Amino acid sequence: MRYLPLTDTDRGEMLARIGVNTVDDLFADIPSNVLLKAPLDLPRRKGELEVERIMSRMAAKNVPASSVPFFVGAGAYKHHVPATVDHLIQRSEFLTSYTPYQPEIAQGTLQYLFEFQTQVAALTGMDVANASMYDGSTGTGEAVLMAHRVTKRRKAVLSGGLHPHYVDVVQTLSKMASDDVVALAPDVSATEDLLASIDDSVSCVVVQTPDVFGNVRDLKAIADKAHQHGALLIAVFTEVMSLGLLQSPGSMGADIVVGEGQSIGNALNFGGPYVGLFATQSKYVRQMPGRLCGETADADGNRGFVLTLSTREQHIRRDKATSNICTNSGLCCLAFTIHMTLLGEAGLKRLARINHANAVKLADQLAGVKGVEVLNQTFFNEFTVMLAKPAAEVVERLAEKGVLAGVPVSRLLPGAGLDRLLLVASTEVNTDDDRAAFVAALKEVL
Amino acid sequence: MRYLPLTDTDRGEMLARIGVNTVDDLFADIPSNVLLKAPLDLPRRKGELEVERIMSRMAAKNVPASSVPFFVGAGAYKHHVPATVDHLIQRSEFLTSYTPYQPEIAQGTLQYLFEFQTQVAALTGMDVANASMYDGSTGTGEAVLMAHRVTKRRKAVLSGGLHPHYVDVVQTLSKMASDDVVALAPDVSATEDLLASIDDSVSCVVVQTPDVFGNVRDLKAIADKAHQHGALLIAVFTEVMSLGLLQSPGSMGADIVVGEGQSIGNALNFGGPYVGLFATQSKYVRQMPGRLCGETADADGNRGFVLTLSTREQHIRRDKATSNICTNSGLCCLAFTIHMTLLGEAGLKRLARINHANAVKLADQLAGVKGVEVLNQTFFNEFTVMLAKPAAEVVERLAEKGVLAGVPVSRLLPGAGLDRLLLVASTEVNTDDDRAAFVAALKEVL
Amino acid sequence: QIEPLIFEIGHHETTGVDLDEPEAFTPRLGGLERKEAIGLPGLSEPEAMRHYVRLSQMNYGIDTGLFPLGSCTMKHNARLNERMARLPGFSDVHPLQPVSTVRGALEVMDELSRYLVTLTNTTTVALSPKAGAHGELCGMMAIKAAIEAKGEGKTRNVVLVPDSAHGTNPATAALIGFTVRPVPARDDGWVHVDDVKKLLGPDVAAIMLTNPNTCGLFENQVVEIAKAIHDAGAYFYCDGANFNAIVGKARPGDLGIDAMHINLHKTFSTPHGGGGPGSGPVVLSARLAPFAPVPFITAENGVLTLVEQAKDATEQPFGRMTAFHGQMGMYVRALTYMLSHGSDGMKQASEDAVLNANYIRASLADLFSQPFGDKPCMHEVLFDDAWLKDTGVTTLDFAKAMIDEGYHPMTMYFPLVVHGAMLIEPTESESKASLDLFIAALRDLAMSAKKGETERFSGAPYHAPRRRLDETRAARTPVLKWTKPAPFAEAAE
Amino acid sequence: QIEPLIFEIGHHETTGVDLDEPEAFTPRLGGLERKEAIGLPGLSEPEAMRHYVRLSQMNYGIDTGLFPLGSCTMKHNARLNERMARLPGFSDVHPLQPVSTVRGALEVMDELSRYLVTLTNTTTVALSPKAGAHGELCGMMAIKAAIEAKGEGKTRNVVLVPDSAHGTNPATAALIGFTVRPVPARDDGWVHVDDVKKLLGPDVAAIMLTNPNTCGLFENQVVEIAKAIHDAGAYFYCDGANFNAIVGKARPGDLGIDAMHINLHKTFSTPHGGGGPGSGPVVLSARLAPFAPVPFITAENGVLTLVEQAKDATEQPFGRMTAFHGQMGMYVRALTYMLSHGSDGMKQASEDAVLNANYIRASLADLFSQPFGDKPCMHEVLFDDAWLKDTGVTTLDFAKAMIDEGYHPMTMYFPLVVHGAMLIEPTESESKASLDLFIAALRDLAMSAKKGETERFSGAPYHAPRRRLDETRAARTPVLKWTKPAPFAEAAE
Repeated sequence: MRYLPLTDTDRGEMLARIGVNTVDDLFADIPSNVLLKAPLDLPRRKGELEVERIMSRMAAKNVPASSVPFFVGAGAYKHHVPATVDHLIQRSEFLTSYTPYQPEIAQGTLQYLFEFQTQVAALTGMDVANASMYDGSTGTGEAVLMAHRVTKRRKAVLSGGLHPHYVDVVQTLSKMASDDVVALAPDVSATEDLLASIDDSVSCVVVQTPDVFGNVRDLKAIADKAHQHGALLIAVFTEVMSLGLLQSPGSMGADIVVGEGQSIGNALNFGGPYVGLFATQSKYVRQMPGRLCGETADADGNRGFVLTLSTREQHIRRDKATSNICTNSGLCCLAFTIHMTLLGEAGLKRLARINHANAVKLADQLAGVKGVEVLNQTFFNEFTVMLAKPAAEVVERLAEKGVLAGVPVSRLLPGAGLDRLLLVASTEVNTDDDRAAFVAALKEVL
Repeated sequence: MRYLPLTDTDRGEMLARIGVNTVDDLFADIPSNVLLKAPLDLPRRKGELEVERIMSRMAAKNVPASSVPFFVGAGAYKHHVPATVDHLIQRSEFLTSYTPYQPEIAQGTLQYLFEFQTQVAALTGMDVANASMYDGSTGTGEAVLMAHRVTKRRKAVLSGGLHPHYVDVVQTLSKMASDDVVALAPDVSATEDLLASIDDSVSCVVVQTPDVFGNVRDLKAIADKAHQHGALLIAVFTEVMSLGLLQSPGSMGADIVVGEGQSIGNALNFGGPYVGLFATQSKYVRQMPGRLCGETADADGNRGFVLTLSTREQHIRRDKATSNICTNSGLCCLAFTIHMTLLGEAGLKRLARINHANAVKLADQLAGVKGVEVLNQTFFNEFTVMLAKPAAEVVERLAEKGVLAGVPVSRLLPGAGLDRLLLVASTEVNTDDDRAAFVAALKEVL
Repeated sequence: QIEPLIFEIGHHETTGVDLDEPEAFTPRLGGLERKEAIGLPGLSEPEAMRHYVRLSQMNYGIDTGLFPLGSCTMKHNARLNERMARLPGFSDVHPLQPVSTVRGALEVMDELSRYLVTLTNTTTVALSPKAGAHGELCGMMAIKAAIEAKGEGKTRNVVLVPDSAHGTNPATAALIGFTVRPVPARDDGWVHVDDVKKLLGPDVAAIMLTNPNTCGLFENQVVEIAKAIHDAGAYFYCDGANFNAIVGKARPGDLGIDAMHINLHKTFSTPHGGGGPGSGPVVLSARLAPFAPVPFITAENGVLTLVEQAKDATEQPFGRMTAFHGQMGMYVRALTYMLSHGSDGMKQASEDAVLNANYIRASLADLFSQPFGDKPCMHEVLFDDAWLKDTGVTTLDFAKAMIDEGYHPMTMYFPLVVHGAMLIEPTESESKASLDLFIAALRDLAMSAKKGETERFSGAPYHAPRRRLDETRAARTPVLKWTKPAPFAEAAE
Repeated sequence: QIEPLIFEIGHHETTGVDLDEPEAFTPRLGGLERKEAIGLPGLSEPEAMRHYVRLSQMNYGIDTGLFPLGSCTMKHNARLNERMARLPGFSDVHPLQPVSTVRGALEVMDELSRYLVTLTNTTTVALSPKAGAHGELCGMMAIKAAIEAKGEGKTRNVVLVPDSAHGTNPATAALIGFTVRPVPARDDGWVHVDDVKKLLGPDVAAIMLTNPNTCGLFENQVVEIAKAIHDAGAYFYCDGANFNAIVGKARPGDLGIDAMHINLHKTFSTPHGGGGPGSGPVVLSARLAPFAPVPFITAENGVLTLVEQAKDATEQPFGRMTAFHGQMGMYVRALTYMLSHGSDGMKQASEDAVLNANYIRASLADLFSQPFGDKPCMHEVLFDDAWLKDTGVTTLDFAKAMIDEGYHPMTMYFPLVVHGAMLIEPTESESKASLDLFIAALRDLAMSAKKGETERFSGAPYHAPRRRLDETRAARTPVLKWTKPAPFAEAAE
């Protein structure tokens, strides 16, 4: 077998040195009635060519974003990632390394994590960032738990603009931990009265901007009210690209900023792996979940980096840990930080402007289609439209015409009476032709 | 511009240090009427996304071998290359290195060349091999020149089974160098009387096996006759995979063995880059063209490798050099040697058997189609069929049906009266479905 | 070998991505445009390429040498798997595009599920957990949901966890409100059914047991333990971190487990990538299956479809673990691994992993000390530091000295139940020749330690990109991001 | 850091490729089956991966550091270009599949030709030459064919070649029967039209002139030389190895060249790959265009098609250079480079390359000696070893000492017309910060040499995968392949 270097001769010699007769002598602790005698009823090994054919056949049944006019968002976005990024993350020394527990031979990983943390802190306008979470949604769950630890309260208020899946993740975790959650009703036009929900029992307010319906939200008043009541403001984003153009959550008073970093450096991957970004203020760093990389020096006085503050973590604190997390999204961080380094400040801002410009163009064009109403006053690269027909049906018919038009709100919020709403995203990958195809197809369907 | 690190500030500072005012001061030697003032009339720079789109659009107009039942050969073959190969040759340290002129920091390249040379010598059954040529055809031209140097004669006899393009390359070179070439008539059934062409004026006899029509040739008698007359036997192959199953040219008495190595490790690439293999006997090594890597030791006594015997080469000998060549097919060698190492002796032999088995199956199936006659008594993975209609026309019609059926002999030998002959290759990539599709389509067309 | 930080070499105006400015337009940002600079440096592409290539050169990976990190399973990452994960049909599809346009993606998930369920003899699998610890959380949530469904939510709130367990086990249990009750360690390395029985009662919700355990042993009383747990009305959560030792040799379902997470990045070789991303699907017994979280896949009239919200009464999903459908990129890699190995190859891989570990054990047994006696281990061999007594060399020193010999150290000081633990897992990816060199290096180091050559250890590593790093300083005065050095900042003003 | 050879670690029965044996069948090999063993070792995939990764770690590349090898143009290799070359529509098409199925491939070749012809202001281009030297051969063959077509084949058989030329120039001319007549070097580094005129006569077929020349200078009398050559009825072959200095700044056609090869791997950044593959298309003036070799591309009614044999009388191809259509993989990379840079980027690249070289020149001029005086250079700067006189340090020593500073040495002892030549080409891919570090390192070394610290040089390199290698031994008793060591062979029997 191509992956198994031992030869039968090797195996024989090794068993002899060990002093047993058969390999099953080494499995003697497995009760004999449980020990499998023959291979399981699954196919035998296959060569590369055959495996490639099987996998390619399955892949061919999906419609890749690049192959069609594509406007799907709602928490994951189609962007162009430079070829350099994917080349570099496949370097053996990055791809096949482990968590940098032995820093002397893991400075590559550690330095990029340190650079990543610095980039994320800058982007979010916060003091410190960790070395990433699984993704934005789980990071949001962790942020709520962290707020509970910091405030010693157990009630979170979730904005109606928070991505419904993020709401679900927080609620699942809170329900299991017997914490309270106040989830406000879906707030299509960003008119909810969040301030009214904030009182001295509240641990944190969780607000997404741009929210799931695309609205850009000003967090300052919410931050003020929260702070007056000893609560924290958790600012969430699902499109990190927006931070290139919008005021940072930190500058608006957020205490914890958490979000999805997929848009920079990472592919759509049908939902994962992605990379959760997580930042906070210095004073809360010891309550922050996740890995942290810190600067130090080696025995020769040379600068070096190590994982640090691990006394917060599960492998030391066990049931007293700040989180059960024991990995990060290493390679996805790396992709993020490489792409961000290639963009640089100038590139990121320009790319964000292009995203916004394309979305504005699309909104204006869609607004001209009979049966379409653009609901947003503000947005970055995604907005909500009200259609004359149920959105799920329209999306399905547009897919048949080769246009992937967006996410029907009913898919995220079934039964909420929002069936005619459609979330539409537009990024730098969309061309005039894409928009024209969308508009034309929509006219036929509506 | 993403590839150019200098900023305008940098440029200004640098000009100041140099002591000139503008960059054009550095181009002062270019006559001013010739110096271009504005960029040429070509498009301006483009981002990655746009370039990808342009290139992908062109790529999409071609039919990749993997996407259809594919039976095209005649000197280049569709094989499956393990993913490991392409991953490794893209390692920065291999991809972006230069000819190993500084061996102390190029041992990676040098060691794989040494391993490559050893593999090629073993495969061909010869004493020594060089570090590769551009491809099989140019290597054949070089082999003829080498034979002229060794024998101090200037007449080459080319078998009618030699690939017509190889014949053209040799003839072009010979004509320019005022050497003689006797090219025998196309020899579909390997019945030519090569021995009759050999006399004391002949420098070398060039014989391909399997020949371009697929016939497996026994070289022993030719070698004997050549040697009796002081001539060399140059054995050529266009399908290196065949050496896994067939007697080596060295064992049959060849003095120089040259051929195309594309099948191991390298993609079809529409004809290039490929990798020419070149091997000979020790006594001729100093007349051999191309780079050679040799073993030596460093100042600490550790084994190391260097380019050697470069006194044969153009950068030392100039107009007295054995060849004007000053590169090899470095990365293609690397792909070859990695793939060969993965295969190993057992894997190569098995792969060659699979190729032969598939070709035998295909030949038997085609023989059952009305209007098709298989001409070969012997073959490895390619053979010639006689069709009831002109082959070029049949191939075109089969292409319309999504089957790439082979190479019409008329494409290689126009006007030779062989218009109904088709060369058909079959490798490990062909499935029962492929063969069935071929047969079915052929029945419709004939 | 010092590589500057991007902040030290990059410029705000430099970019390695060419983009044209959009035509003028009126923004719709509600006046919330960013005004201040972000503070992000840019590099041109050649500079970025060199920066990251050089950083990578300071790393050690499986591809560069043997990586015997116990409990972490650093096996070969086949590049075929990477290639498959990058097929546009997998990498370039959106989690929320119409289900009709992602049937192949669902097929991958369904096929992966079939393999996992077959290999474990369980009923269903929750794919979405993003890593092993996330899988533990998923499994324990399912258990909690099941307990609540039986109306025992208030009373059953204790989870038994052996002292030798991974820290994630107690952390996970505590996270969702369970109280951890430790199962004490025994001097044979096994958890005894008698000890478990003593701790059982109507307050016990579950046991979290790692099997094979973190001492490298298969829990030989696991069937009895499972029975005792079930008899007490509790659930058996199995930490599947070491499943790689027994794939194709035994099925956890046959041992009586109710939930077990599978680290695709360990057992099925998706790359560790310097710390992730992982993937931690959880297999569930019939008792827990109804509580599996959304999303999941079902077949309706033979067509696979995705269930993102529960629809009928037989489903009582406990909720949602993550925004989308989990780590598709890892599913593709793991399935590619499974198709490549096949049932025969996976069984052989387990056997070779165990054989390799025992070969190391047998080859070092005369020099190193084994805490639980000289007996066969599973896929990893555990030594303690008793043999280093009085040498002045610690487990840490020994580990760092291995770096100078060209090896990544083994796992050290884990499991906690063993003093100065050294946990060595070679995996099935190593050849005998590679193991022989490794053994020779460890024997040489061991002899050196016993001879009192302490300098070789206390100052190690000498031949690495960095000498030993000061971790205390890092934790005491944390520097967690780069800040512009003050003098330069002043000079610039 | 010694990595064993595959022959020392592999086994004949081991394979890293899983294949099923075919079903039994009757071979049709005419009894010529191989009987003996071949002698090829195999490695499993994990072993092979590690072997080649470790080998790569002993190499230096552009991605790992500045690579100032004069005349070789080690510029950044963009990975976009690699990705494009691997699109199945380019990499997975056969040179002889029906032309109707490769229209896009022809389009790439046609577009590349258009760019090359525009950049050079010539008439046509022969794409198929496989490397620079092969391109020279192509160009000289076209010249020979043109001369023969004029009936001067017997009489015009001399080619003028300056002493500073690349060795390939005289080698190429000699290969096809020309006699080389050297143009002597002058102490200003330029070829003088007066010297050329003296050598001209009815026997002269061509001049082979490199421009910019190998001394790093633009031939300032090139227009006059071209005129003199043409007036004498001869042709102007330009060695285009240094075209990268003037792309977008001057067009060789405007200078009067008749043929020039273009190293796609230098000027347009297809990777050097440790020695190839290269690609050497040749642009031709109207006078030579009819003689371009097959194959070439023409448009018939707006549809591109491939001409593999000449069909009409206006075409008089001199023959065929190689079996198929040249280096398609390189065409794709070069075209991707050109589309990415655009006309503005290519011009800027030339300017930056020249600026970088002059920056190094100006920064070292006080310490190093310039053979032709202190004047601007093109994309590479040439020093000689006059400044090392009496230091006991040679150009070779100096080069090897650069390795210890983390740099690849510059080109040494070329061009031959300069004593102890050091030819430095930074390319446009280096940042100013990178150049400043390089300059500081060279200045430090130079000071050290002048101070007489000879050990730092004579023993160098000290910090490389190998110390200085014995090239004499390698050439005197060549060991060109691995052979099984005798003692082991006996032991095995």
